[in-house]
Amino acid sequence: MRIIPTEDEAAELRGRVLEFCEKTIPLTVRGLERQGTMSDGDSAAFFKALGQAGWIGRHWPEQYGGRSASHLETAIIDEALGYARAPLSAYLLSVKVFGNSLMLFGTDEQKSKYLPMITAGDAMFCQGFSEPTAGSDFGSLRTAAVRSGDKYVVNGHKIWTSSAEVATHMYLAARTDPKVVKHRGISLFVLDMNMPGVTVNSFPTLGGGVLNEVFLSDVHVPAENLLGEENRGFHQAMRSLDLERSCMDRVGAARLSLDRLVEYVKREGSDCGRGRLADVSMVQDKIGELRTKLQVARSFGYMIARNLDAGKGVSAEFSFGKLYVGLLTQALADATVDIVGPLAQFEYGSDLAIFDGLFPAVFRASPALTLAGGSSEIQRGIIATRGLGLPK
Amino acid sequence: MRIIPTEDEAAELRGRVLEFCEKTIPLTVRGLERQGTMSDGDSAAFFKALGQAGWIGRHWPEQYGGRSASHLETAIIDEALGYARAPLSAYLLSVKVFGNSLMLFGTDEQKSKYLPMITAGDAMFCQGFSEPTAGSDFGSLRTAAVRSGDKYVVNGHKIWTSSAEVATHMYLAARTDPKVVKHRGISLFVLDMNMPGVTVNSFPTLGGGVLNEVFLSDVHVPAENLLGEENRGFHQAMRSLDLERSCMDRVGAARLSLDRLVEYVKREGSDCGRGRLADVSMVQDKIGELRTKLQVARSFGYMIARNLDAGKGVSAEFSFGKLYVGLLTQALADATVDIVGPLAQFEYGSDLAIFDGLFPAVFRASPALTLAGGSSEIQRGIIATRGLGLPK
Amino acid sequence: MNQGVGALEASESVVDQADFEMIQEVAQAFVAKELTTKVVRRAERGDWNAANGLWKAVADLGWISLLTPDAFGAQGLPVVAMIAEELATAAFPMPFAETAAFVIPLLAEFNDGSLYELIEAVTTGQKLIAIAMPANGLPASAEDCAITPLADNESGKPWVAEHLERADAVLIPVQADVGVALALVQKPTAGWGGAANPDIANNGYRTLDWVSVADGETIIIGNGDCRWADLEAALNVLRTVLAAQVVGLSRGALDLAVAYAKEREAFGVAIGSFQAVQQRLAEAYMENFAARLLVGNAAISPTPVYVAMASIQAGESSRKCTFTAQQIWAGMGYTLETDVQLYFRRARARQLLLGSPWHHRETVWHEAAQQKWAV
Amino acid sequence: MNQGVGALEASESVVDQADFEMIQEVAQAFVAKELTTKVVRRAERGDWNAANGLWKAVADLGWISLLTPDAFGAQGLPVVAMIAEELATAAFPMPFAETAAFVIPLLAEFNDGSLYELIEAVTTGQKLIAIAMPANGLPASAEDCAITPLADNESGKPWVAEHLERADAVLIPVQADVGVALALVQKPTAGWGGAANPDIANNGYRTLDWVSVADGETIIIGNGDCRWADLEAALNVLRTVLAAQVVGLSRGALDLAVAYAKEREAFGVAIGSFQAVQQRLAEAYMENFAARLLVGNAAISPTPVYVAMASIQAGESSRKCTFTAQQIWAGMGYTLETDVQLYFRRARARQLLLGSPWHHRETVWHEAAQQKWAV
Repeated sequence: MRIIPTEDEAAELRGRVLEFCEKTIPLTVRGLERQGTMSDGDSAAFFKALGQAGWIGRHWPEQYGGRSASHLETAIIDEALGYARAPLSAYLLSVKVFGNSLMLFGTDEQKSKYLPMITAGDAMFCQGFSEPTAGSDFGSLRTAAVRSGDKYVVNGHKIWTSSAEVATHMYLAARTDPKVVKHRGISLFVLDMNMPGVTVNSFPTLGGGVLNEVFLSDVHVPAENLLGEENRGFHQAMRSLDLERSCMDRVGAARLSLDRLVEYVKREGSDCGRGRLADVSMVQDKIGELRTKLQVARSFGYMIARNLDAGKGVSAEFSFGKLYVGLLTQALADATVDIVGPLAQFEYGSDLAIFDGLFPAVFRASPALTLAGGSSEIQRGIIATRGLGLPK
Repeated sequence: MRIIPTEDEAAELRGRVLEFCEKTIPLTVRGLERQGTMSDGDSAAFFKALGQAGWIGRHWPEQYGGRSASHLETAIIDEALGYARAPLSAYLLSVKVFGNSLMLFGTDEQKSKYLPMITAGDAMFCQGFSEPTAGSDFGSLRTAAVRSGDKYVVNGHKIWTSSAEVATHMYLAARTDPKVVKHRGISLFVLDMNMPGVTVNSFPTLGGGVLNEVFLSDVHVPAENLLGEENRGFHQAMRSLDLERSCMDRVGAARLSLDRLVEYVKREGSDCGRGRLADVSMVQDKIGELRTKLQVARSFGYMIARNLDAGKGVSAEFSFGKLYVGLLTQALADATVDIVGPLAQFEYGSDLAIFDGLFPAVFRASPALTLAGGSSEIQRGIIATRGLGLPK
Repeated sequence: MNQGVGALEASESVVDQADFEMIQEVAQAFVAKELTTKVVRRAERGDWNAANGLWKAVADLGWISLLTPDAFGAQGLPVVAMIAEELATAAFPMPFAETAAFVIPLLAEFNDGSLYELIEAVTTGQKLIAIAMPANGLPASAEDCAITPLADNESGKPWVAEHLERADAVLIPVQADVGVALALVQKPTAGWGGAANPDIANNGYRTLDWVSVADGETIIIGNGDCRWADLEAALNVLRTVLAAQVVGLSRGALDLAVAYAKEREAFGVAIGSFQAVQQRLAEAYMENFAARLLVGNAAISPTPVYVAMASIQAGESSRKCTFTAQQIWAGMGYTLETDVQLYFRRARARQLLLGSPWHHRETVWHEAAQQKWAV
Repeated sequence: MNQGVGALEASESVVDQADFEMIQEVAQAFVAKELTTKVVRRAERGDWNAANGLWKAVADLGWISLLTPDAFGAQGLPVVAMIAEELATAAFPMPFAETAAFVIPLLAEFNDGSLYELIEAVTTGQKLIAIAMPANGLPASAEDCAITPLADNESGKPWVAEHLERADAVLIPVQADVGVALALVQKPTAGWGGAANPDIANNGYRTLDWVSVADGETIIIGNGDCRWADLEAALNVLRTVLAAQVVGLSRGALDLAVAYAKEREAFGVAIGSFQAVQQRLAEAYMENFAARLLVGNAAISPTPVYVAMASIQAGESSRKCTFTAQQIWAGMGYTLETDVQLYFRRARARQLLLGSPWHHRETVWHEAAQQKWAV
């Protein structure tokens, strides 16, 4: 058995990503300092730089601006980006959700049009799936796309649209057949965010970023922007969500938090001014536990990438990746606050803040990690029914 | 506010129970050494001695052999009995389940007949509620009691009947109206275990005791043995189960395990022959955690007793008692095995067994604590719907 | 179902159960009628008018003076803890625990006759006294107290005080020739100085600027009388009430979660009918209920072990309730528009003041290692 | 979906993925066809005939000799771990880990030419060698090894050996003039002596009777060559395979739980359709899957930190799977008639041999404290 890349190659790749981020982030990211997960908010300038440096969509074929790299390589890149606290919301949505779906369901024309725009860092996608009455319950979707000549007229209200404040495009789910119920009659589109009738409102979040709602009012979407088959959007959308479950960016982000915690506890005086928290057995024990969980999360991520590379297809076990790293991050965020103590409450902007307020930011953002994109309960339900074959 | 008894009075009472057990258990209990919970199996000799010493049913009126004591006093006694590892299965069933229901639903004749037999240690009740197809799902009960003159003819198959191997009576639930469905048409009876047609089979358990099944074949139960109203048995049975939820015996048993663990870790050489486990911070930390949980379990038990004494009635929050002590005991049993290490695997009868194999016995029995008499999930469901008012 | 006073081992308190329940009803009615989360929302944005107004109302109800000898004295702690919990269910942002359970009892205890006027001013809500502490937590020994307000400028250890901006004075635990003492520093004419320290709960922490503090009129309280043990006992009383606030904040979050679970629908039914949601809410409710019982024990007998147990369980309750509430509220609760996130942040900040969980568990361990029943 | 070899940081193994999967299929087929829980049930009652018969079959498949230089050598560990896991899904009671991953590699490593015959006898299933260890766990340092088989009679520390009753010889780690060595003691004519020690898994532990042992023909292996580091490395290989067995036992329990959840009905539907049941089973499955991945890492690179991580996660998996299985099987699983309790007891006994979780976490901590990525 030979795993590609080797650990040395992986380290080299990771090093290059980290180096890129170290140079680029200070120049391109402003105002996101209080964000606990860098997938909460976004920077168009960073995304552009990331594309220009060739880090976006490397697993796609070269004709689309990719490098035909393995999923494993993308996993390593994602992990490093997460570790560097790069803003990743549109990156993940553009590559993992939209781009990978496009590779599965798009026409050659669509691929040739959008994928190079993404890899170049020019097209930033947000995802227009959720609605006020349709969160995890996709069948209750109300946004309507009515065919009218060579276009669809779209009306509706989307919520939790991360990155809509900077996105150039939306990967939109809308109801194209109002006569059939629930999951049938839904189609997927590419919507240009600059079209008339698109309004974005931003709401600050607990995590320190923003979430948006998007109102679509008589937006005219060209018929060629239909992605895949009309009225088959539900199944395609489910596949899209399946592809985003390795979550190596979050594994990297968790590793950063843990590394910083280790760094902090090794400081003289970290134990209430008396000694080092690193010499407190319970601190060692908790960090040993978290480090092991991190290894699990990482192993899940690599397992998913390897299976994709081996062409084994998506399985219920992919859900482990997202679920586990969410739970890990929550445990880590909470334990960090306990270990560091009262100083952990000071935020970015306080003289007393540790690592620019990383710990409170991660803590604030931690609840979102098991609710965005399918709650833990739903993930477990998928595992139980699809993975273990339990009755629905 | 004055709480009765005072802590000194409570300590005195507890001391007397423990003293009684210390003398009596060695003389009356044989063959139960591998049992992890003493509510798993039973001793008629101990029950008799317990009754003769006046420890059974003290909260009942004097006319029935009780002492009109408070529920708080009974709680203290139960806790001490659990701590002493007294065999308690029939005690709990006779007092908490049958006797307390009888006080609510029985006729004066029935109370005068059975309660003194119980307090004297002469009548030991087992509980005939569960059936192969009706565990937590009481509505699926199949055992039939058909009225015939001045008696009922009972046919059916009862399972998980703890103490049936020694019981003199069964508190029986049977279907008296086969035409109505589910929870209606069920009645409760007192059944004499010496009647022709009663067959008991015993099965050894993981916990080291026995569980029984009881076959009832044309058993003739006198009509006067009907308890409460005909066909109203479901509601009465639910009330019976409500009354057994303080579980102070289990709090006492958990306290014994924890005390023994503390005693063990203080031994020289307990840490793999090198030093004392008591000096290992992680051991201290875990025991501190468990001791706090024990305090919670105990506080729940006392809360229940106080509410009963104040006449406040049964509430959904009573479920906390049973649920919490079950979870605590499981955590305690598992942590104990981890802390003690490989020596914790040696059972009663091994020269290497610690405290006569208490730790493996408690570990083996621990799963039963959240499944017997209503699983944790069901308890939580009760809390959610009855306590928090969530929809069913 | 609030159990209120529910200790088991400590068996007496001078507060009558009926009195307790009557005050509890008043507190619950006060919260229901007067105290909405608008108050804390405004305060978090820097507008403390509504909070100050309600502080006066709290004072008028006599709740700030409950631990003076005139009221229940130390025996009133169960009542104070109960009120603190009730106020916290609406995330009341004013320093009730600090004032009613630390400043006032200490001033009363070490009142040499000169403090009556000050105590009166504080208990009637005319004056607010902030408490100063090392930035890494409440002092754990006499060595953690300031050397003197002035000299600590040189130790380099940062000190902070919550609510300093709005305080008329600050109380600083200091080392004394014998034992410890309390330096009460009036607000300097030029203001408190010191940098603002944005924190997770927007509680308005400021770093103590020892140079500015030196400009404030200062009196030393308890010098010669006050031992570390006295201050430690006072801190344990404070921790008990802080733990009660954590219980209240947790309950506030839980109440919001239950309400939302009843209202919000998915797949055509209320999400509160899903078994997985019910299980989590039931578990959170149980942990919260347990925390109230253990805080009740500590309030009757605020010994280190009871306070440690209450702190541990309050933390457990906070974790379960506030986190579960965020999960139930999902995306909606993640925006700062909704109240649920207030509880998530504020419960954590309060909990941090209780001290590290492993210190508490170590305290409990020592008790467990010594105590034994019999047999 | 068994991932088998799934390490991430260690990137190479001489075992080809296709070879691995082929052997795995054979192992799974073997378990499905030959190995029922009747075997372990009989063994627990003292009847080892069926177990011995299958031991011969395992030997015939070449699985006991996988870690000899003739087969994969140390590189075969992922295969041995996988086979151990598969055999454990049916709770196979014979000492596969001890023999294939400790006795055989050690004999092969310190074979001065005189051990070929013995290795042949063991790998073909003709002879069984038990391993002796201090009753409180596998040795953690050279000082934990026996002083000599004879002299340790006086140290008073009890030693035990599993399967001793059926063993032709026992392997005892002993202290040597330089480093450590292995005393191989043939069964004495008068038998092993020593008391039987009933254990939670009915594995037939006996106390080592040093007087009887002294009567057995003894050879010393590795004297002068074997350092504590060698023995520690061998113990880490053993622990990796023990962890794989814990993963297999956990999976066996989980499989039973899933099967029962599909079959058993309550309130008119299969209990596996209840959300609370699904959540618990899904979580147990995830922990089990995670444990397999971490054991896979350790099998490719059995360093202390990977072995520690595998042990921690195997324990987590065991706790979740076996306990959840008992809960799903409820009263039925509580009787000794059903299989599920076999897994509950036996997984715990195996897990105990892995060592205390806090030692493992301390090992991981030390790695975490040193290692850092960059930035």
